[in-house]
Amino acid sequence: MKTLLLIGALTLLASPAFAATQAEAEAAVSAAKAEEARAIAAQSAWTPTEDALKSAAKALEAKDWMTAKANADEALALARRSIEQSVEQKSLWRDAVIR
Amino acid sequence: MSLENPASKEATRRTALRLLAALGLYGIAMPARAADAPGWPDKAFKAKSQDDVLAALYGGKLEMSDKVSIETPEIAENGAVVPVSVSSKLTGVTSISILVPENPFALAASYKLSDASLPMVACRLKMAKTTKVIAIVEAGGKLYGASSDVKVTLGGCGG
Amino acid sequence: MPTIRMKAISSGDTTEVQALVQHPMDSGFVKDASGALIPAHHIETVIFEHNGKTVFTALWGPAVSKDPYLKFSFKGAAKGDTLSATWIDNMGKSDTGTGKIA
Amino acid sequence: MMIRRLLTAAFAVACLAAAAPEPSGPKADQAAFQAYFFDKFPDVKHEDFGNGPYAVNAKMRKQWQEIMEFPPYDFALDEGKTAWETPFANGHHYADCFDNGGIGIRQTYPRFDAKTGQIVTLDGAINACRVQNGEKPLAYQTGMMASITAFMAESSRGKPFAIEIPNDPRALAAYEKGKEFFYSRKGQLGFACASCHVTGAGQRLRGDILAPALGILAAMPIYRSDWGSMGTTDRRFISCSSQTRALPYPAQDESYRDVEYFLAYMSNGIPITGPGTRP
Repeated sequence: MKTLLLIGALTLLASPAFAATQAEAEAAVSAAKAEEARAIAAQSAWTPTEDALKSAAKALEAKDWMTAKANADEALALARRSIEQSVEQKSLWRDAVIR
Repeated sequence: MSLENPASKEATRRTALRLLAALGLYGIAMPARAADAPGWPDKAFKAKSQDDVLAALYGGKLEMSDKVSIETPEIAENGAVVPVSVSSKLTGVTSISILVPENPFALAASYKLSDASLPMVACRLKMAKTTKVIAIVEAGGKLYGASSDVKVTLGGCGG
Repeated sequence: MPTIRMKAISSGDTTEVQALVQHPMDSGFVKDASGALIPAHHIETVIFEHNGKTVFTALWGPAVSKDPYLKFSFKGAAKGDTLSATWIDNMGKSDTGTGKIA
Repeated sequence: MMIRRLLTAAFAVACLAAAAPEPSGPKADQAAFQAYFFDKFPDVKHEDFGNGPYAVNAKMRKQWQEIMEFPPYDFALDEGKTAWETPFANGHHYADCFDNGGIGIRQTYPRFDAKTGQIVTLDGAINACRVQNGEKPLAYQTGMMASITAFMAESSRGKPFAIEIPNDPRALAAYEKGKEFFYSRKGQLGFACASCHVTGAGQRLRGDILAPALGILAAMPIYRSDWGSMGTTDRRFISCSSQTRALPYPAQDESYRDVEYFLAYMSNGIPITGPGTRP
């Protein structure tokens, strides 16, 4: 559900009024890639992040800056959330242990 | 799954495939291959419905009988591997066929028995979805049947 | 590696045969990782022979499970006899295997 | 005398007080873990936990028994046996790398290796053996690796898991890391191993019965109908990761080895049933 809302929000952002430039798209993709690299290093990466990054890379190739930026922003948000999850779990996992 | 649902491209595509298959055009996508094995009833195995299988394989009428028993699981643990066994109290059984009507092709397997055979067979079949399974036993030129229901659910995070 | 494994056990006059054949039994309805349909590739017939006589014949379509299994029984064989099985698939491939009745 | 007894009692009370809030350490973990499953499935015989979903669901058990009349892993077993008996190019065999010639030892893996300070799985030891003998390592998830581990597991059937955690801080650290991994929620779906195989054990998820974590490794490697082929512990871990939408780690990643160590230790006493078949 969260993802749906997020996609909705991103779609709004991606409307022509907010059309992205090549520079913006490339910056968004590299920011997302950097965040995902951190998630992978923390062993907490998610597959949907990878999918969004792949879509972003494809859109960049097709010079569809708007889609590239939207996908990259989604990937960034997912990567951030996945890192947050691993940080939360650093203490939360103990609650699940069978005692 | 309805044809009218525009969101379901996948469904439409699958329906199109099925239509192609139904029209017999499906074969053109296949690489050239050797002729069917001798004695393999091509027509019966390509039939979509129980009636068409009966017509192609036997040409006779099926009568349900308590002298035929079919055993299948109530819920298949995986539709890819469903154990099915058929046996009969009839004498002079010459063949046993197993139909899965909900599959793209209704006939799954057909067994030719010899004079030395006992009237029983067990095998493992694929089932695309929840379905009836029908056993047809041919004895003395007549066809006797029995059926059983199998619930098929999707596989996933298990084991 | 042989593609056919057989267990044939006799008790009295009856021999119960179980066979497992290694074969993909591709139905022709499944797609590979790239989304292309994997062509149908399945065994069509398996013939079991004892003393040169056919005792059982299986005719299979694509709905028979991968690495097919079959069980049947017949009369007239003795312990130590040889049973042979030959399969032919829709691509013209075939193999024969034998087993001793125990 | 009186004073002495009082002191002893006081000491005992002190010990209890110290331990009472949370008994910890692998031994206590194991006792609690096993008690949880024995309690959750009171009708399942302890030695049956290695049969996964079939131990806890009667209807599935019947289908399984039919399939076990001629199990689909038989071809893999044959292949594994042949490979086991075939010498490497240098004339040595797999048997030369293992205790007792590799027969009946599956239940002692994974092990802690004091030299490297790392956990060594059976699969890892097989590849180490190959490399040591000038052979290329095998791919971990399926194929020959599954066939050889199937052969080794079969020779160990009925032998209870006997995993040791030696008195070495690095071994304990690996155990603790494995434990943390097992209970940590991961992936976009936020599932931990424990979500499915502790809390959800015995329940249906999309048509499958979830196997209890206790004894879950005893059946490895497995032929899954869903895969239509054999798979090793790595293959199962990797598919579990993907199913929760977590990016899987490479086969034999330290995290996977540690969680295997933890899980196998939790299952001490449960007999090996592998190779197994699963839906």
